[in-house]
Amino acid sequence: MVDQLSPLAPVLTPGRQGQGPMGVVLAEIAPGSIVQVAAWAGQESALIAIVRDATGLALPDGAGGGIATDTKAAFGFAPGKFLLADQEEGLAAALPKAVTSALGTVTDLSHGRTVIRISGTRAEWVLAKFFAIDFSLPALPVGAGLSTVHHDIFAQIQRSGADQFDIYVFRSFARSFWKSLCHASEEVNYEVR
Amino acid sequence: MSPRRASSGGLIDRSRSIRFSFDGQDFTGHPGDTLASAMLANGVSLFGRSFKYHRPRGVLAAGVDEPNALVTVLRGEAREPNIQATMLEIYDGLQVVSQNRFPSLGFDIGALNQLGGKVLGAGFYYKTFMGPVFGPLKGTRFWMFCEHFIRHAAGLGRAGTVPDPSRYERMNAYCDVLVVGSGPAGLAAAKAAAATGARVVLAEQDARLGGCANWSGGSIDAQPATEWAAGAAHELAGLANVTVLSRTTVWGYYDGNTIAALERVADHKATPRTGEPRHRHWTIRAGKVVLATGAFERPLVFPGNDRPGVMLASAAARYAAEFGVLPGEKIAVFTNNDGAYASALALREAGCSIVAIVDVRGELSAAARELAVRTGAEVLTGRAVTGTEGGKKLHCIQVQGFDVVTGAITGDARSIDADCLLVSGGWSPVINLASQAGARAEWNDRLQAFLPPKEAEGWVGAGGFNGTFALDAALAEGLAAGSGEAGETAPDPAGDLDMSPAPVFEVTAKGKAFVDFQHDVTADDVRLAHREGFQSVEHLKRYTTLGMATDQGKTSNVPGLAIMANALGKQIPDVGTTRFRPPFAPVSIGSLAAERYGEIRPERLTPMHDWHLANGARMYSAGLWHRTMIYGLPGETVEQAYVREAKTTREAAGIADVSTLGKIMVQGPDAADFLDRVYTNIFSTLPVGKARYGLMLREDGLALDDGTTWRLGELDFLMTTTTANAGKVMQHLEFLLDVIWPELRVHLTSVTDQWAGASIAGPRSREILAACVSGTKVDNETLPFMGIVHGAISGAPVMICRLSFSGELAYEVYSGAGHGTHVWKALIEAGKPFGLVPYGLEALGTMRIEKGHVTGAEIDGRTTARDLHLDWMLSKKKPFVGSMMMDREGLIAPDRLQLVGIVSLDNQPLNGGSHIVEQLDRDRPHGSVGHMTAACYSPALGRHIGLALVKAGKDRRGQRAFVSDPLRRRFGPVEIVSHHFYDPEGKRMHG
Amino acid sequence: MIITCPYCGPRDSSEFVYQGEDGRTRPDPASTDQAAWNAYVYDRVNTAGEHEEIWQHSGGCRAHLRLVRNTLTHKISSVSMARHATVPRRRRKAETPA
Amino acid sequence: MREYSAYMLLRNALTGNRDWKPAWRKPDPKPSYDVVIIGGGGHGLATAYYLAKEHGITNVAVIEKGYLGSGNVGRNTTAVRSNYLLPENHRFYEHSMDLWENLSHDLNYNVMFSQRGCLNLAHTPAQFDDYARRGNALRHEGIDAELMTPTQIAREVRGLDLSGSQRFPVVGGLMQRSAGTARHDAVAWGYARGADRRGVDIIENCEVTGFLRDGDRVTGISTTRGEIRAPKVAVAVAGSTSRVMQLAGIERLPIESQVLQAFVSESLKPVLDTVITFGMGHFYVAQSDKGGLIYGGALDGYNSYAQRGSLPLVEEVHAEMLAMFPGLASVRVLRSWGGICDMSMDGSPIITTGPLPGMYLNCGWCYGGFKATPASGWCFAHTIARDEPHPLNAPFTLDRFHRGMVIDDKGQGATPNLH
Repeated sequence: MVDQLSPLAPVLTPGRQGQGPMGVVLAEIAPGSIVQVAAWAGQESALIAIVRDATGLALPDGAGGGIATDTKAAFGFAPGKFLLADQEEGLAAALPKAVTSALGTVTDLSHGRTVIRISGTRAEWVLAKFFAIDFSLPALPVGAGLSTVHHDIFAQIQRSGADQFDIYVFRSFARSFWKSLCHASEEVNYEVR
Repeated sequence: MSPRRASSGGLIDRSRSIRFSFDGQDFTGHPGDTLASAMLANGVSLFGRSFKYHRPRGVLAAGVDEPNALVTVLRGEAREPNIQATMLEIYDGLQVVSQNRFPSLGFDIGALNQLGGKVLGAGFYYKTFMGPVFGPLKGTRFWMFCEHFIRHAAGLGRAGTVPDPSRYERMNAYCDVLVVGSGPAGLAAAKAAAATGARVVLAEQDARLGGCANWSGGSIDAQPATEWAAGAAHELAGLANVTVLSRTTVWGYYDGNTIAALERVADHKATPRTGEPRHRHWTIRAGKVVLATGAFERPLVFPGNDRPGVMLASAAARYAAEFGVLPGEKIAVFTNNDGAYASALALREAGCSIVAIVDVRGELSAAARELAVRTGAEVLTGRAVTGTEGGKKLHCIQVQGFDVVTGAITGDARSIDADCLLVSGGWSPVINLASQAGARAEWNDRLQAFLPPKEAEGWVGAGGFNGTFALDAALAEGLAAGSGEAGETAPDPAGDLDMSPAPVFEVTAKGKAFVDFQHDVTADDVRLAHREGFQSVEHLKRYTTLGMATDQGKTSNVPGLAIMANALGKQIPDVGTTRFRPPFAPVSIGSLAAERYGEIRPERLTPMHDWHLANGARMYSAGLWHRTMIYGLPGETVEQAYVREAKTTREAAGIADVSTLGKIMVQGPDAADFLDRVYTNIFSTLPVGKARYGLMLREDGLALDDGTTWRLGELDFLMTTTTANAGKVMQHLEFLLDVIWPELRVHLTSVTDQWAGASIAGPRSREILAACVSGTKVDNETLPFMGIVHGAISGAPVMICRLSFSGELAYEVYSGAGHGTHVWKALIEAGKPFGLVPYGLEALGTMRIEKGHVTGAEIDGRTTARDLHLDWMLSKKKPFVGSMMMDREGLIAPDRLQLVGIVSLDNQPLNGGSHIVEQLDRDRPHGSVGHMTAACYSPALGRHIGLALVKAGKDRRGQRAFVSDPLRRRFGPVEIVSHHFYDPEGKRMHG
Repeated sequence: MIITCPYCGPRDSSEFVYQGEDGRTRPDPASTDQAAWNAYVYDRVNTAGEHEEIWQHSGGCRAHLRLVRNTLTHKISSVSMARHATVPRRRRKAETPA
Repeated sequence: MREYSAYMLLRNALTGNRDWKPAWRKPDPKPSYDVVIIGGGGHGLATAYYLAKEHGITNVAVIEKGYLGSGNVGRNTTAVRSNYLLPENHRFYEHSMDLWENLSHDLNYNVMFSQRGCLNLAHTPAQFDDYARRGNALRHEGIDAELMTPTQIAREVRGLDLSGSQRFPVVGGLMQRSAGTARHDAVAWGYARGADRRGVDIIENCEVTGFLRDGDRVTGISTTRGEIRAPKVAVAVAGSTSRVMQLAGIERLPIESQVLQAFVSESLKPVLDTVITFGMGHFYVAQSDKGGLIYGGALDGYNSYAQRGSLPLVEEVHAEMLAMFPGLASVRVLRSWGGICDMSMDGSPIITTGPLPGMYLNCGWCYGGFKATPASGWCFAHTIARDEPHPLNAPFTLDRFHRGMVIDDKGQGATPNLH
């Protein structure tokens, strides 16, 4: 298979910016699969069951509910709609077999979204510069996801750890957003991995 | 004598010195000083010149209410004009200049304006400068001649013209309780709220927390108030659930308890830390807001009340207590209330001598009398200050008898030497934020002030904001506000000072008495406004400019209103109060633009963007996208490049990046039905593996967008839109699905970014594909016009649809965006033997003009399908969005603008935006019958051609006309022709 | 202004796009009642007070919402999904079962 | 009443300015008039003025709910221009321009109309062509317009960032030199004084509570200060149009009321001589004679009668300002306000007889109403006096929407928040 070329490739330079402790770490995680599954009204729980069978991830109920492991992630971002990510390729090919047209639809976004991970003690602070979202742990528990926007840049964000967030942006905006993110992180020192 | 630094006292750090300059002269101060306190400490009392009369002005206040002492801060080449000296913390190397003076602050020729005082009264502009009715200066010319000088005389500071290198940022915050103000009430509220476990934000506009606890004396919890405040601040700073924001002015109270605040993060620093912004714009969404914003002391209006050395009593006390600065040696006091006595005593204890206390009231309270005795001052009750003397500095005051009921002046004037006059005209609670939130202020007779309403949604008040001035009572209110429990409002304990003033705002005597200091609005101006009928509050403001200066009337609103009420013979509340609007205090434009400063919109890049740049592409903006204009060779002009690209494409092959086209997955059992409803033509009959060109109308029947839609599976369609309309079409479709037809089982997903698109066109394009595509054949049988196949190029999966925008045999090759560059390079490589060139939007535009295809220049929101010759796409077999609206009389009128082709007959280039006329008149162009939407040199035809929208254009085909472009002086004969210039039968693309 | 999206929770108005007055009736697609179509496309009550309207949460879940909002005060008294009859509630951590 | 002049100013100054008289009377309403105009804003007052001046109809009352000029005439960014795209619009606005040029003399009141030009910046070649289309359309009607190159722009506008390194470099601009600004309040006051001097009664603090009817025909109004009869009742209430018309039983109109915010910076020494609009967004700015930058952007985008704006739009407007003038970051915004705009479904106004007998309607000004004030009043007066529109306002009918004869300068269709 041909490897995907990241839109961040020319601008992502690993290293540390600033003296002293690093407030955040920025990295691209490049899942092999990013897939949207969407249920027709009333078919949400059936779809959740299929997601569990296909990925082993048990989506909690509740709007924005989600779960993340080291290699896989899933979360709701709109009524009946879920985003699934897997470090392996193949999810987009496998899921349509399980999700029948009576249940809902599957849309492959493996190339269409770029996933940027921000972690560290100041991750909430840096994200708060961009998004009008309450990123505190009680308001956005680990695993939970949401859809939001920073001016023209649409983003889906999952909290994948206490101090860690995965930001799914449209690929075409990724470089612009990455630059802004680095700029905003200068205040707290940051490391690119 | 001059103001000076006391030998001890204040909260400044005397162990360290800070050097700064004012108008080029060096001064020193200490950490903790404002520019105002440091300048006073250096004996400087002249800070600036007033707006209109250029009168010398000192410092009136000690905080955000300061109207006079405005300066410009220089930071390298960047300038920050109109900064209040009272809000500017000094730092090493600070450079400040005075403003609105020429040639110097000490000698300002603008002061000549004072001679014209009576002529330059309120509204004088409206009554003159109209000039003659005829002659060379008629119309607007005379006014504009005068205006030129007026403009240069007006204005305060000078703005910079070089880009400001400072960094500005924004921040979003969420909290349960936002406390605005950190005086005793605010600190008590924050502590109480924090104790409940709530998330708390405490915002204080000054550098130091504590507010009036830092200067007004008193004790809290058996310790001096200053120390209590420092302790409370320290405690709050250590709590995990509390965010303390000092140097942060809450300036906007928006809907839904959305609060805007400006944090001056680095204004007090010579250089900010790396990455640290100068200003941070906070948007705080608060469950509840505690308004503990205190009150402003009001000046009194009397002749000469603007002389440097006249200062608010509380401000003087603050300079002494907080900064260790004595504003004068021989201090007089002029008041209508007891509060000024405490200020006088504080100054006496700091080392000044209080020479006289002039009180308009005939009788004093016991508490005031006791304080007066301790100041050692001569107390002159039933008297008023009726004048001041001194040039740029106060020397003495005139005192006369005063009747507090009638306002009559009696007796001879007595001169009292004084170098500083403290004034106090009562207190105005700072209700601005509550007013922004929609609260209607209520007049309180006892306090002679507007108070906020008691009940409100979203916010609760505490302390001076409520008109509660006694310390214990303010603390109790703060506690109750912060904890959310109803507290008992302690009555003002007996023996406390009575803060309620006598209802005196003005002393009417000979001489200019200022109401609005910065805008030079006098009491006489207010009366003139009354006389001319400008009597409502808003008319008063607008006619006299009262309260419209940078201090926004913090010290002048109520006195101005009182003088108008007096003239009208009405009570103050009957005249009304103005509604306060954001911002509470001026806010830097940079902070509001914040992180988008310099880059207002993000960039959208296609997967092949870097390849384009590396291969000579010149880019331009198409919405947010960067798209290739041309791939220029060395020495080529833009026209040479696009002509070469288009020509080569038509003769051999060309490749263009079309990744920016909007792409929407339309999926579900009802997808085909849905497409039939939104497109003017039918899609349900489209076989899987085929594409079809579609047209959408708006609900009003006009054309919305066009594009091809590909049936990838029985229930899966890939819709493409124009680049510009991708978002609009998506929203249109989502609205229809969500709101109009919720029963349809269809999902829409934007997949624009999922796919990289390369359009490969030209007679050799099939050979090129055949050379590099695996897994499928691409011959005419396997891949007919509008057919779709799946295969691979250089190992990457691709989807190929045979469709053409250029009119040539052409294909769109879609690959996963992450494979886009890989596939693109493989195509370029495969195309080399066939003469393949990359082409940009200019060549694409040329070829589409030759074919007569429409784009956004023709689908401009005013054209119908018929105007664009797309009638053939309007299905008569089914209703669709717009079908019932498209045939209304105005939309089928014969003289509508219709699409035609234009050929230049003089072999000169045509310009987009030129008009078409029947009769050429170069000198007085007239009679436009339409305009050109696009133009190019056509390499295929060897002529200059274009498209145009022309009145009844369909009937004009074959006729001569003229292109008329007076803006660019291009006139010439043209022929109106069909818009299909090139291969009208479509043989080439079907071949 | 804060709009509480039934799915996403309270969000800033900047995430939403106003999509016009609700309560207008779009005629049946096959209807040929020109007056009814004209009224649907062009005519508005433009209420001063409690106003029924449609917003799209375009910067969030992209669902269309039906709001009742007072145009004199901007106070929102009701929000519901235009398409989805019920949506699950958003959980905060305190409510998440251990 | 006395003429204003420099001589009068001097004479009054010598007598301590004690002899100035009210700029207009404050009469009580009479029981009946020939014409009652609802709305004491710029358009209502101008209509009264031209009824008296051009048509000799002086038995006129202007009814204002609050204080005179309390609506959009006193809350706008003061730009005056006629550089519209479509002929119906630019012909009308050019007539307004003609009236503006002599307005101060006409009214004997300095409205400070200053023809300092209006420059629309273009940021892409396609936009430049669009402006060329518009400029040429103007030139073919004898209206002034010129295209400017970045070099020419740089010479005339200081501090403007034309650089290619910026996100949206300036590729050119369309200049209308006859455009400019005027002092907004003075327009209301000048028309009020002019109308009053010709006998018109201006009645402030008088709210309309209903319409008097004889069958379909409107025969007067009831107000908080009593009933007033008139054979002709004209409505010119901008953002309140729907509310007032509903009192007459007209339940639906092609109008939405929306908030538009505007801003004033602190006072600065001159930095900007012309009115500038930014093409990659929606932003316009001018500098007043007092030194404040006066600017605004797009609508907040939703229905509102609250005269209060939202924070996101404040941020958007200022971001656009700095994209154009990066040197102004440390300048500060001083005031903001929100006006209620009567947004029509095609972005163009309505000046018409009806929709009921005895009634006349003037609305749909979107946010272009200030510059239209003279022509709006002039055409509306003609329509009221003659019972038929002047050719200049004949296209601005109420039924044009249903008939598909919209005048859509921006091509946005029936989405008022995008006009």
